[in-house]
Amino acid sequence: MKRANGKRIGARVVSYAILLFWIVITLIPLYWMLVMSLKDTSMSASFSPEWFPKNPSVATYIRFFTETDAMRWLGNSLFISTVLTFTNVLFCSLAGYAFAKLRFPGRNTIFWMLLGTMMIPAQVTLIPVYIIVVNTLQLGNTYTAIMLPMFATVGNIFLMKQYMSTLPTTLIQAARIDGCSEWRIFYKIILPISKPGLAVLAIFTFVATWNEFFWPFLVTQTSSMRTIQIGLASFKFAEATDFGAMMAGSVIAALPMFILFFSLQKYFLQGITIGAVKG
Amino acid sequence: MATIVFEGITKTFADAKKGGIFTAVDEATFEIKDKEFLVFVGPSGCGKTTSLRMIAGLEKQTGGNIYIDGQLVNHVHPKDRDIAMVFQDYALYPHMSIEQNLSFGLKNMKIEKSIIEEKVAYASKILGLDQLLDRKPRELSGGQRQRVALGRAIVRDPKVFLFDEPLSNLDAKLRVQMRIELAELHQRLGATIVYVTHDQVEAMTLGERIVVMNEGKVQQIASPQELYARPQNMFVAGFIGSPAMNFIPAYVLSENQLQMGDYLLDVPLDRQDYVRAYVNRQVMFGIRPEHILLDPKGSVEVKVNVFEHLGAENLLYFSFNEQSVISKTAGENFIKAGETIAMTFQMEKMHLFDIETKQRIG
Amino acid sequence: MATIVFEGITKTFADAKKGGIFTAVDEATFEIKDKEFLVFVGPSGCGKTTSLRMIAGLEKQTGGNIYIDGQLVNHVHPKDRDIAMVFQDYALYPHMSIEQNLSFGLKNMKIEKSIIEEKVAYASKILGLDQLLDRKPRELSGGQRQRVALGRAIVRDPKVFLFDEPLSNLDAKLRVQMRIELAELHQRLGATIVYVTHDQVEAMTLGERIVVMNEGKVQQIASPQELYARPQNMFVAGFIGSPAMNFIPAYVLSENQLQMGDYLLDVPLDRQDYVRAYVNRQVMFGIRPEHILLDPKGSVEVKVNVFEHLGAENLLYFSFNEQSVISKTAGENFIKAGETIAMTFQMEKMHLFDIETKQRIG
Amino acid sequence: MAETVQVTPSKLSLFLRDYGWCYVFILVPILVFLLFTFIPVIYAFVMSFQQYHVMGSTFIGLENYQTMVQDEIFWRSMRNTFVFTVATVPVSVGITLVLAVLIFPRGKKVQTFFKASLYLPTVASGVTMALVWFWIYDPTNMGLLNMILNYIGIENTMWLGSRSTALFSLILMSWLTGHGAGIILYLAALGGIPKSLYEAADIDHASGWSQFKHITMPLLKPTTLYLLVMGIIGSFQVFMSIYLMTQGGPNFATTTIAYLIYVHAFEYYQFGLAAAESFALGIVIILASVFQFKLMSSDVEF
Amino acid sequence: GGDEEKRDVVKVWTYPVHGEYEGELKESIAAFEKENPTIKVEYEVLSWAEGLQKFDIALNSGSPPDLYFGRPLGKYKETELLVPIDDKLSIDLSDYDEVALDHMTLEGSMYGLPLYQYLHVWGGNKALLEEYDVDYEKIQLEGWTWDEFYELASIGDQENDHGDRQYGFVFQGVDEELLDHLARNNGIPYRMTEEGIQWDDDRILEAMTFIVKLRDEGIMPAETAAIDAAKRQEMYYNYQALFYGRAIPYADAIVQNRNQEIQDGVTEGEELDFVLLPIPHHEGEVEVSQGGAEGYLLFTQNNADEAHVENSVKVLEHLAGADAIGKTSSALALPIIHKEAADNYELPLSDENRLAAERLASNVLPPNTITSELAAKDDMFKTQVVVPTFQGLISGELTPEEAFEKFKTEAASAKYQP
Ligand SMILES: Nc1ncnc2c1ncn2[C@@H]1O[C@H](COP(=O)(O)OP(=O)(O)OP(=O)(O)O)[C@@H](O)[C@H]1O
Ligand SMILES: Nc1ncnc2c1ncn2[C@@H]1O[C@H](COP(=O)(O)OP(=O)(O)OP(=O)(O)O)[C@@H](O)[C@H]1O
Ligand SMILES: [Mg+2]
Ligand SMILES: [Mg+2]
Repeated sequence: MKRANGKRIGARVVSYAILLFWIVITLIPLYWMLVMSLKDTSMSASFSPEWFPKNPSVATYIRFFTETDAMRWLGNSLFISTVLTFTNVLFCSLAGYAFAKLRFPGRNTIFWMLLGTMMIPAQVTLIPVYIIVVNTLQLGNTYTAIMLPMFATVGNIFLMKQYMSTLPTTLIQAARIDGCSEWRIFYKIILPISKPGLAVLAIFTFVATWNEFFWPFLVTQTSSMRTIQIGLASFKFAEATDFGAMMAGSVIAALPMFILFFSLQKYFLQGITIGAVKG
Repeated sequence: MATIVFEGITKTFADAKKGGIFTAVDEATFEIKDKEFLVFVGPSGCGKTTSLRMIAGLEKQTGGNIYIDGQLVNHVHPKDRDIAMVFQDYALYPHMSIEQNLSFGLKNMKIEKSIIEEKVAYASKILGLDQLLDRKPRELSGGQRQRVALGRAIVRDPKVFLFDEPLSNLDAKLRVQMRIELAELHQRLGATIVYVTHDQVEAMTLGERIVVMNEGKVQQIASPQELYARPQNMFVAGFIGSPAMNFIPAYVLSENQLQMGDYLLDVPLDRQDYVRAYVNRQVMFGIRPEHILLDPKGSVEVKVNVFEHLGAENLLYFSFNEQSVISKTAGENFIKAGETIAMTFQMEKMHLFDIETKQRIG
Repeated sequence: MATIVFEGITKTFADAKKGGIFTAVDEATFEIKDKEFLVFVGPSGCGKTTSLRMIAGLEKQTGGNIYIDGQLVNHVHPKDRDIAMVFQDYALYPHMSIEQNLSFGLKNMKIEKSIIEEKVAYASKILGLDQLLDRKPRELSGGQRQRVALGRAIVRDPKVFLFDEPLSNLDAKLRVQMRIELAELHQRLGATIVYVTHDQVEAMTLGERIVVMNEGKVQQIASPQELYARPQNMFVAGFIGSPAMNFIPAYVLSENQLQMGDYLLDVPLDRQDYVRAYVNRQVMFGIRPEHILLDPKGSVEVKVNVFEHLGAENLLYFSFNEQSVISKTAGENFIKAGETIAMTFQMEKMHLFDIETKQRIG
Repeated sequence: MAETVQVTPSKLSLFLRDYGWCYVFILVPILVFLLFTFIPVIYAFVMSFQQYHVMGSTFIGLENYQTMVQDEIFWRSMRNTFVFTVATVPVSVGITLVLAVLIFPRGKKVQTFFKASLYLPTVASGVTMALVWFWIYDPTNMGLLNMILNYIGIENTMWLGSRSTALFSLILMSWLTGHGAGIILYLAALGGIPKSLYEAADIDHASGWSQFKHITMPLLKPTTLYLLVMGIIGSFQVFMSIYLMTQGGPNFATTTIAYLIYVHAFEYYQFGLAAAESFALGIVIILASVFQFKLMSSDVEF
Repeated sequence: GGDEEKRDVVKVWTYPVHGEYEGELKESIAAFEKENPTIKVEYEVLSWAEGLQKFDIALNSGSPPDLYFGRPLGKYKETELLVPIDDKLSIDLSDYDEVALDHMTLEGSMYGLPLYQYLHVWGGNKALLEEYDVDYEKIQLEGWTWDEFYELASIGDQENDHGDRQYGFVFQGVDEELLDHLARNNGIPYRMTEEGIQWDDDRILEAMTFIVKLRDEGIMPAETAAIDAAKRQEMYYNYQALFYGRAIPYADAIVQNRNQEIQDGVTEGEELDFVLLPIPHHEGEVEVSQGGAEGYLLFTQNNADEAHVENSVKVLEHLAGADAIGKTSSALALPIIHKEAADNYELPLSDENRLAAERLASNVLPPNTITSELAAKDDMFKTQVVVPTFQGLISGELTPEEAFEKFKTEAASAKYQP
């Protein structure tokens, strides 16, 4: 018994060591971002990161907020990401559920068509998409244009399909017997027991759309329509970059994701379906 | 009104590994009458659950038609069939409290809140769940979960109830109570009930008629008494009754005498007409354990191999004509293994079967 | 050698909604002997599964100590306890074929391949799973799944077997077979077996001793005969036996006479010493249904309310001293509801209980 | 048998009754897909047979495809892409799994800490990420990696500057970063595995490793499949890190097909050729994904 | 309100040319709109990293902006949406620097107006130069040869005060720019001419041999192949480089800024001063400076009408007018390419650096006048041959001879023949 305990403690030490190593690797960029944001070095052409902020100052943050449309950009990003998170959670889980749990003609064909097109690199479809959105639909410089292509993404559908395939099918059947409409089954049974999956989907979507740079950049023209990521890029000038303000902006831009993460994280881990079925 | 008609219903499953198909239900044709309490029995894996699921519309039959109330329901969605069901594996909603589990179906039907509360209170009371209403399924014992599954059905007021072994995980006492409640429920609601059970007492007490299935095929449909007294074939005979009927090969010496090993036994008068056709042939003689009586004046002398005391009754195991035979006797007679005793076969209770077709003779 | 000792074992669960704790097992102290076949019975939710899980180490007791083989195992990991278990909810590995489910434990123990194959073949044969070895659990019927769960335990050769209602979803015939197999297994392996069941026949036939639990408390531990003949308290008396013992309040007129309503009944000689202390007091009279006999010369005349024919036997329901009473009679006597009949109470089989303490008198 | 006369509904209405709502469930994503993926892909497909020009393209048949297969750099970048994918995807998914499994059994607080620390850095701006990695790969002895290697007596290496190490450097970078999302996903999936299976496995004498191999891994299959397929798509289409770190160099050592497509499309405006290359890449990815699906097809259902 | 709709909208896409550019642009546009009430200018400031791609997509979708910041490229012209402005201008071009105008010209037509002319130079660390008694002012005024450079740089190769290795010369090695600089100052001004690829000449071998010598002798870091712009800048700041390239005149301002920050305690490091230096030339060859112009280009959409194009030209003339040029050039410390502006604006350079900058600006090579077809081939040669070969050379995988051999055979191949 003693030995077994020793082994267990040893394993635990090793596992913590591995985790800590990884955390160091992943946290460095975050840390430097913070350190740099506290350094008011306006316009040095090049920038070497430092370990400890010397004379930390919040001037960069002030500059970020006063000299740009930062509030507007943050608002835009918040609006877009919130809407997209909502639509993706709703529509992708619906579709994922259909692909995972419902049987209907063409199911596999449709699914593979969806997945298959993801495999064509975006570089070549950019022009046709641009033509559709900007030239044909005349949606240039609108929120609609920014949001539409990411309204319900195939990757998210795939994610939900995979997640929902592990849910017990008899629950769905029980609900059908209980007189539930298919929509209500989804809403009352599937959604609640998929909470961990939905939380993951939500945070992924929010982060992805929040960090999305290129497409919003492509279809917006005015500063008032820009998202925070596009805004951040404007601190790069021809021969210099305002790293301080840019990093300050990055830190600010990271906050909503932090908040969302921590408010959702309790859902990430839940054995929700325990006790549902025997066998 | 809720009759259910199975018309040549077949259900097959792909059985990938064996590269073929597996037939779970095979050309089943029968009719369940309105307001009938019909019990399905049969060995494990014979297709009872599958049949129930087809009635509910959860499983689509491979062939044949199902009618409910005379209406073809092949394309009717489960929720539109007005059915309540207890799933064999419970299928409780894990994220809902017991109360929510019980009331979910009613809420779907937009029943008034006060009525829901009343029904849930009533059901949870008779199921002994009233202390557990706030718990989640994962915080219940096995039997409690089963009761929730049962409760979820009985709060409803559907045309048809489907019960898939709803009492299997309950203790004897509770089971008796539940049986009574279910019988009452049936009376009160007048719904058609289809009930799967492995418990013969349940089948016998609850069922107006019993369907015996085996390997996907319907073997016999009859009232409990009929099934017990006149099983149509050896399978039914052996399946109904516990311990099972004893089967002993017999040789028909004449229309009024059977030979089994060293013993000659008389055929009762009313059976002789049927036996006549089998004179000089082997048949299978069947007799239930409770029809072999301890009788000091009995003609059959046997050595007891095993003696089992079950409280109210005892089981005696002995060999007869090279078959192991069981007799069920009243609880007060204690006998030691190895003892030799005399017994009587109640020949008027005997059953005879054709050895080839396994069908009843007479 | 594998004795199991429970020493003041308590298990509580947080019961958040009621803001308190729920005691599932309450100060249980008992000893399971080496190679014993011990059966746990008790109403649904009384703590049987929880006790088993504590023996297995899957659940940590809140208080008390568990010893296996005299060794304190409070901190021993389940896999080091050398136990095989059938889970009430099966817990089959959903992604493994039946064969893999059965052989997984053996493979982990690095048993030789040929032996594994042999054992799996043997177990699947006696469980009737040999045609299903390639299937996944979800392609099985409920009873088949249960058999896999059982098979997973019986291929093993552990110090202790824990069976949690292993036969509840099987049909009567299979259950009888399995019972025999389990008895044989016990003989062959000489392992200690702890067995939870709701089936009294199982409990009576398999158990060397039976533990009766109620609401987390151990009520009585005794051999089946003892439990049946001398239940220690009203709970045990009412719980063991099906249909349950009839309880009728009685007034002790004298050491040799009880009054129940209009009837006076004699106290058997050997009980009078105990009854003496209760003269002129109320007691609870208990008698099993099988000890109320149909007897044309019987002293008790009653009107039958309900008559149930269960094949080998019948149940008669009638009122006696304002109590609903059940009598179990042999199968051949058909009686109609409403008929008035004479009966005899076998007073030498009677039980008496203190009304307050509910404990047995004598 | 049925007495009432049935009004036989039309086939279509039966079909809709049986499956109508299934299609409703997938309707919105399908519409979005048609408009923003399907039509553009078809458009690009047509483009691959054209000499693209804004003011009017000309059909040139298979010429783009011919040019493509005759281009030595195309094949080289195919090879790079392939090497990169094979080297990164399985390893990354493996690392993700290991990290998730190490975090999973920890207490709530510890778990949250690790989860957050491993996931949240994905929000750090790309610029800082690049800065960090340029520092790690600094060719002088100021670089982290060289510093470590110098310490054990290995000379400075020009990680990103040398043909022999550049691709490896990118691979190493992908091994060490970007597991956050996968970890979160695996953790969610781990939470969904019934505890009772581990209890059964404990009773079955399964060691920690055996439980991992025989319970955890198989039951995580759906998630693993997702991560593998998405990983394959992502790494076959890898572009950003190359654009930022090496621009395809040195000597095309890190030119991947996606980078080549970018170069052809935007440096040379050879959109037709880029489209042809995209479809070639698409087919490779589809094959690889189908292979993954076949390998891990059996669904897990409880 | 009502007027709003009738106003012709001219779209301008530009870049954050320098920190204050957007503000200046805004003012300038406001002023313009006041004068031209019928025109509305919508501008968008793109980001440097991805703006090009956005423009490429818009252009190839047939909807480019009317004015776009950049240089005229062959591929733009091929889309037929790039508009020549020669006959559309209403201003006098004589004020503009001729070379700068040439840079806005492609195959004889002018497509836009320059905003500034950039200048690529080398730099030195003033403190170190003074420490080693280098007469840098002379070099600034007269230029220097490879040998002179080599000798001076050799002094620089030692350990600096922090104990780090100090190099005589640091240049980024991830692209071929160094070879480009040396080739031009060894008598090959253009890689591609009407006769074909010129880099099959012994002079290119000389340049490569020289580079390898610098590296092998430790004057340049051995790791040059992996040194990028940021890294060499850092080495320069850290007193690890006596000379470095490539630099721009604006470096002077940046360095001063940094010095200020060091004094304020915001930035860590050692102050230094920037010395603007010419690119050394090979003995007997002419010194040329590296430079080019950028400005606004005129584009049209599928269906634009005459009047709109005229309006766009007006905006163009304004955005690349004297005032804009002056402000931008002075912000970027670049020689001012407009006479009128030159009188009004000062460059933020030390005197000596300003003189040097002005001298070098006059040396800037005029743009290559080859056809766009040839230019495309040149481009292809650069990405497919020069870059990989140079990377091989600088990382030590190829000898100068092998690299030269590669150039010769490739240059002779049909792909790159005019
Ligand atoms: N996680 C839990 N949280 C709260 N209460 C629990 C939890 N698990 C079990 N219980 C309660 O503990 C009691 C004992 O449960 P246990 O599973 O041991 O019952 P059991 O005797 O096996 O019953 P059954 O025959 O119905 O399976 C039950 O009343 C149950 O409701
Ligand atoms: N998905 C499936 N794939 C293959 N065979 C199946 C599937 N589902 C059920 N079966 C088989 O069909 C037969 C009938 O199953 P069913 O569940 O109806 O049995 P049952 O009569 O309810 O048995 P039990 O009493 O054990 O619950 C069984 O032999 C079972 O193995
Ligand atoms: Mg079943
Ligand atoms: Mg239990």
